[in-house]
Amino acid sequence: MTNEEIMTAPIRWRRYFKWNTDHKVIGVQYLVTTFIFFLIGGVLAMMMRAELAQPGKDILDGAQYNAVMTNHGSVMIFLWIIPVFAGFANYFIPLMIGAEDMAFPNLNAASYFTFLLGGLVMMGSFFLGGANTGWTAYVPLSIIAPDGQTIWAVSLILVGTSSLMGAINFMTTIVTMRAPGMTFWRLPLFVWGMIATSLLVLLATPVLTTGLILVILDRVAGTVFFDANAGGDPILYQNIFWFYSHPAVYIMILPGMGIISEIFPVFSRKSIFGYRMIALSSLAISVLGLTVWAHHMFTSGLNPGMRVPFMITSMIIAVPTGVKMFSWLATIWDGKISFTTPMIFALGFISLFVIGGITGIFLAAIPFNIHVHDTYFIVAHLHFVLFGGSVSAIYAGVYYWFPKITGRMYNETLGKIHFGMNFVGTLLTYLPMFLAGMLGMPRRVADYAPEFTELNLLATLGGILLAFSTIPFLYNVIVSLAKGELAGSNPWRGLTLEWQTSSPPPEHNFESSPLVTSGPYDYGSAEGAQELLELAPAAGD
Amino acid sequence: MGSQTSALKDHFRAGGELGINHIKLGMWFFIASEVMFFGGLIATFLNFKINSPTLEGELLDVTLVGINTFILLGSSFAVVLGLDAIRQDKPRQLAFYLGITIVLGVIFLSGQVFEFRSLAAEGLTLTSSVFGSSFFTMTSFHGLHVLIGVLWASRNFIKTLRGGYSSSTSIGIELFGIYWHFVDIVWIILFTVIYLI
Amino acid sequence: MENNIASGKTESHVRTYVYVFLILAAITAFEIYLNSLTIVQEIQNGLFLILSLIKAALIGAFFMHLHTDSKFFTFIFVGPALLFIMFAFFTIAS
Amino acid sequence: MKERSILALVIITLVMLAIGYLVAINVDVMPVAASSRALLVDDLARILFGLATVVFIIVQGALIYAVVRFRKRKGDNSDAIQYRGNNTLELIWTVIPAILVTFIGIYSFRVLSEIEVHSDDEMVVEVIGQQFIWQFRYPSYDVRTQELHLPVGQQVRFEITTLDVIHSFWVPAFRAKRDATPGQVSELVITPTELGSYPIRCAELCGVGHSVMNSLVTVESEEDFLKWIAEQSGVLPTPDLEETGSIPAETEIAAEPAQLVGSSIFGRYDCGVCHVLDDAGGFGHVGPTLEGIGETAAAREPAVDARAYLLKSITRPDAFVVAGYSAGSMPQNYEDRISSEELEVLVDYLLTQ
Repeated sequence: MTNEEIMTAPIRWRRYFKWNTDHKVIGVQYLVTTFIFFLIGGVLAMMMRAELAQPGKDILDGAQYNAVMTNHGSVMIFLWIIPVFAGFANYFIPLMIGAEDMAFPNLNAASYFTFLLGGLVMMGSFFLGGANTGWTAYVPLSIIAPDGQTIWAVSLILVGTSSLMGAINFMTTIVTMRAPGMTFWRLPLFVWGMIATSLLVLLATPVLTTGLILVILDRVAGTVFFDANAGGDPILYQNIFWFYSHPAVYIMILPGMGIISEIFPVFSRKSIFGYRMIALSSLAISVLGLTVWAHHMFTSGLNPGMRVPFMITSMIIAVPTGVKMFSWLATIWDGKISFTTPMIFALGFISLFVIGGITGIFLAAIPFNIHVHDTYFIVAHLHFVLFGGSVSAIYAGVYYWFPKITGRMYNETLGKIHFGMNFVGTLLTYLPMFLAGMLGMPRRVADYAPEFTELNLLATLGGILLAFSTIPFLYNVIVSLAKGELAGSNPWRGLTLEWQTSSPPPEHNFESSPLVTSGPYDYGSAEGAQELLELAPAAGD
Repeated sequence: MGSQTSALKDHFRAGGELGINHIKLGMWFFIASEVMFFGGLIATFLNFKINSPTLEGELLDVTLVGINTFILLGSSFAVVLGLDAIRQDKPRQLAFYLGITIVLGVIFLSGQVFEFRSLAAEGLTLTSSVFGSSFFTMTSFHGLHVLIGVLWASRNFIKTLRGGYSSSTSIGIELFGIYWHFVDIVWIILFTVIYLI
Repeated sequence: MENNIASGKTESHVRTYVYVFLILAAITAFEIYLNSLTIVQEIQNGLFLILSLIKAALIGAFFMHLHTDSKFFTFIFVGPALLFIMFAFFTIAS
Repeated sequence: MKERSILALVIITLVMLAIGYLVAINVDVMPVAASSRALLVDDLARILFGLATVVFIIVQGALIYAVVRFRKRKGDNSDAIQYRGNNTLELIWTVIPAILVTFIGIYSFRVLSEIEVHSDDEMVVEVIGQQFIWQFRYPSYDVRTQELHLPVGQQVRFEITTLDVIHSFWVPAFRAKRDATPGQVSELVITPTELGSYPIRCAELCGVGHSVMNSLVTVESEEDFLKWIAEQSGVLPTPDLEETGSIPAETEIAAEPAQLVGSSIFGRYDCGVCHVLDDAGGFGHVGPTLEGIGETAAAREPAVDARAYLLKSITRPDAFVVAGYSAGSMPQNYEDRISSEELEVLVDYLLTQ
């Protein structure tokens, strides 16, 4: 569509509220719905921080706090960080590999509506007494929890099935629908990230479904899987749960890393450093990620002899992550960096994620882990990796692809304000938690000993700053949607395929099916810089 | 989206030219996730069987279940003959084999129900013990998959009678075949894990 | 094996399917017989595991056409099975 | 490689090592080290912090240097010089982290095997977790208390079990933690080295009262420990109400007059976690309901009026246990924690229910 068409084409809202099989519509449906759930999770987080600002129970009592804390965790993990990347993948995988749509369009729409149903059911569980066992829902506490726990488990099965459908779709599309010339070694690194993620979703999510079914049966049908008096085994639940949940944290970070690998070359006008090493590191992380789960159980009833093998695999997995970090640094080295908002968020990702990554190695060392397990040190580690890492990458992705999805440009200054507040807020909120954890503050407590007052006060102030940081972002998105100046098809002069078609892309993505003759980041070479698309002869000739 | 007649003769191969049918690939990815789903259930069963063994194992009647295994093997055989028939453009023979599959599937399910009832009579139920819980959960989920297979076979049966399948459009039967054989392999593993070991 | 892109007629394989079915039936019968014997538990279990793997491989290769289709399908099927074995080992050992 | 850059590289690595060493020596973020294990874990922590600082400075430094030096000059839209890979560099930043991580792994393994060595003369203490209190049983002395006392220097093997859900027995000062898992006994080996009182906290979410499930471990000399044990194993001490025992520092809050309202005292000492009393937001079912306790208190124990019954039930809960509830599940140390004025107001408040 030419620029005039974008100006005049009414934004057809209705198709976003119906069963639509266009991968771009489903992508936007995912992005908007998950962002709403992010705000809900944020409100729950603010309730927790308000309660924890002062020692003593002043706002929520024990049961309410546990319900708020559980649903903060579940909403943020299962309804925001995992599905939002399904949104990016839905929108950009076909565009990046030169396909017209997903391999199974109807399965794609079904995956969105299953996710939506799962999200609403989880919200419903909140009013039925709410799950109050933390997102990990350890047995036997989750067996004696109020009714909302069963509904919560059902919603997780729905959301898990939705992400499974998504993964089947992404893998099939990437393998069988790449445009001519798009070999595996010419795939953009975001697509590599999605391959590694879909592999993990395919292999780990069904085991979570099994675990949840066992919990539901124990709660409803009277089976005795986890009833210790009848020979049940709570450690079995922990093994099943963490076999999914550790790969889940890689499902949450690998697409984010993919987005960072897309942004750095474009804004430093320099090819990615070590393309194959980054692609292989993603796969190494996803394969190794399936073998490390018991490092969450070092202090549990796990048979002590089992801890050392998992320490070894947990240590090894730090190496591919390190390779990616250093490759990114080498990418911007000697580059010509332009400080647009996506680039700043990507740089923010590096500095925040490195804190999370290093503390991860701390946690792999068993003696240190025994002291800080289930304390606020863990809360700080996970938030640096997930909030500092994945959410910075998501923000970077939203700003980077905003012109492509809407055809309009966002406001740079608002974007920079948003980054400033977000970056400072993250450090202010989560650094004090490292200290509180090591000094002896357990996790998931509604109240704490007086000695932790200042640290928690700092964290609450940081939380307030983070809450306010979403305002410039929302304002920026809404205003730019209406009045942002037109962005044209390739505002960042990127070389990946999605920038070679108009923004927003037409119904079938490309005027003529693209023919790929060079890699995704071949800057500098004459052929790379100019228009990539050579019109392939029409199929009929 | 047939394979692209691209002028470019170099060895860069597009997805379409890999010779992989994308529907079948999607089915195989689904089978991979089903392997892990049953994997979780079998790991649970084995965990209880090894870590907290009980005497209820003796209640199980291997010969009855052995016959059931034959029945499921037979139905797998019928399905593969049906697929072979449709590839020879013989829809009537496919319908016949699908009919056999449905009948054998129903016999298998009734065999399972019979076995469950006889075990319940001897006090082994879903809630009686850890062995009972894990045994019934695992076999019931497998039974559910057999039921879904029988319903899918009936739909295919009707579609075949209406001439829905021919030698060039037999992908639906191939998918059903992959699913049915997978359910049969799961039963073989269950048969070994529960009754033989 | 001729190239059988699923379009157009291909010659029949009934003979192979019959052989495979008979082998599977024979193995199952042998397993039931083996179960009635009382021999060392470990050897019996080992035999059962090997026999069931053979049966699974036969069904996978011939009935599911894995030996004619692209090796990628075999990888998708066998990969998760190995992952399951690793998961089951660590779950039971702890 | 030009000599200049090799020199620069050497200087940088030396500076890094110095910074890392300095950080390792001076970092002090752990609570007091009160057990033999704590000293070893703290050394491991120091080394981890040292290495972390070095890696952190390298990555952040490189990031900031690149951001400052390689900015796009105004109006220069050309692409930068391209290099897509450098095998030696990629080899270096794969091998060095691998070596670092292997070193940490081996060192952690050594520390782990050192801190979990069993000595033959260890004293066994059973730790019983239960919804929202810890109990300790000394099998050799047949004493069961809610406070842990340990002789300094004597190795202790905790046998940790739970009566209901999963709890996690954690003593931050000892750097030791082990889950109490239903259906099994988990072990934990500790050798306390510093005298003093240290908090015990539950680290695994165990329900409504998870944040309240705290206790105290007092490490004392051999004689004091034996004296304390003798006290415990004798007849249950019956200090009359006026004598205020030693008040543990951790949870004593001076009661300002404004707070002397029955329901707020009920809430502040978390009675509601175990007893149902709608008026004060009590919802727990661990103990008997206190609805209408004003009338039923008098009838509970023959020849004991309501006020005396309530006072005794709060300060010495196990003296009279209501049918259907188990002794030893209510904290015994309320007598030390609640001041006498608050106790009076609380009992008055309960009598009106």
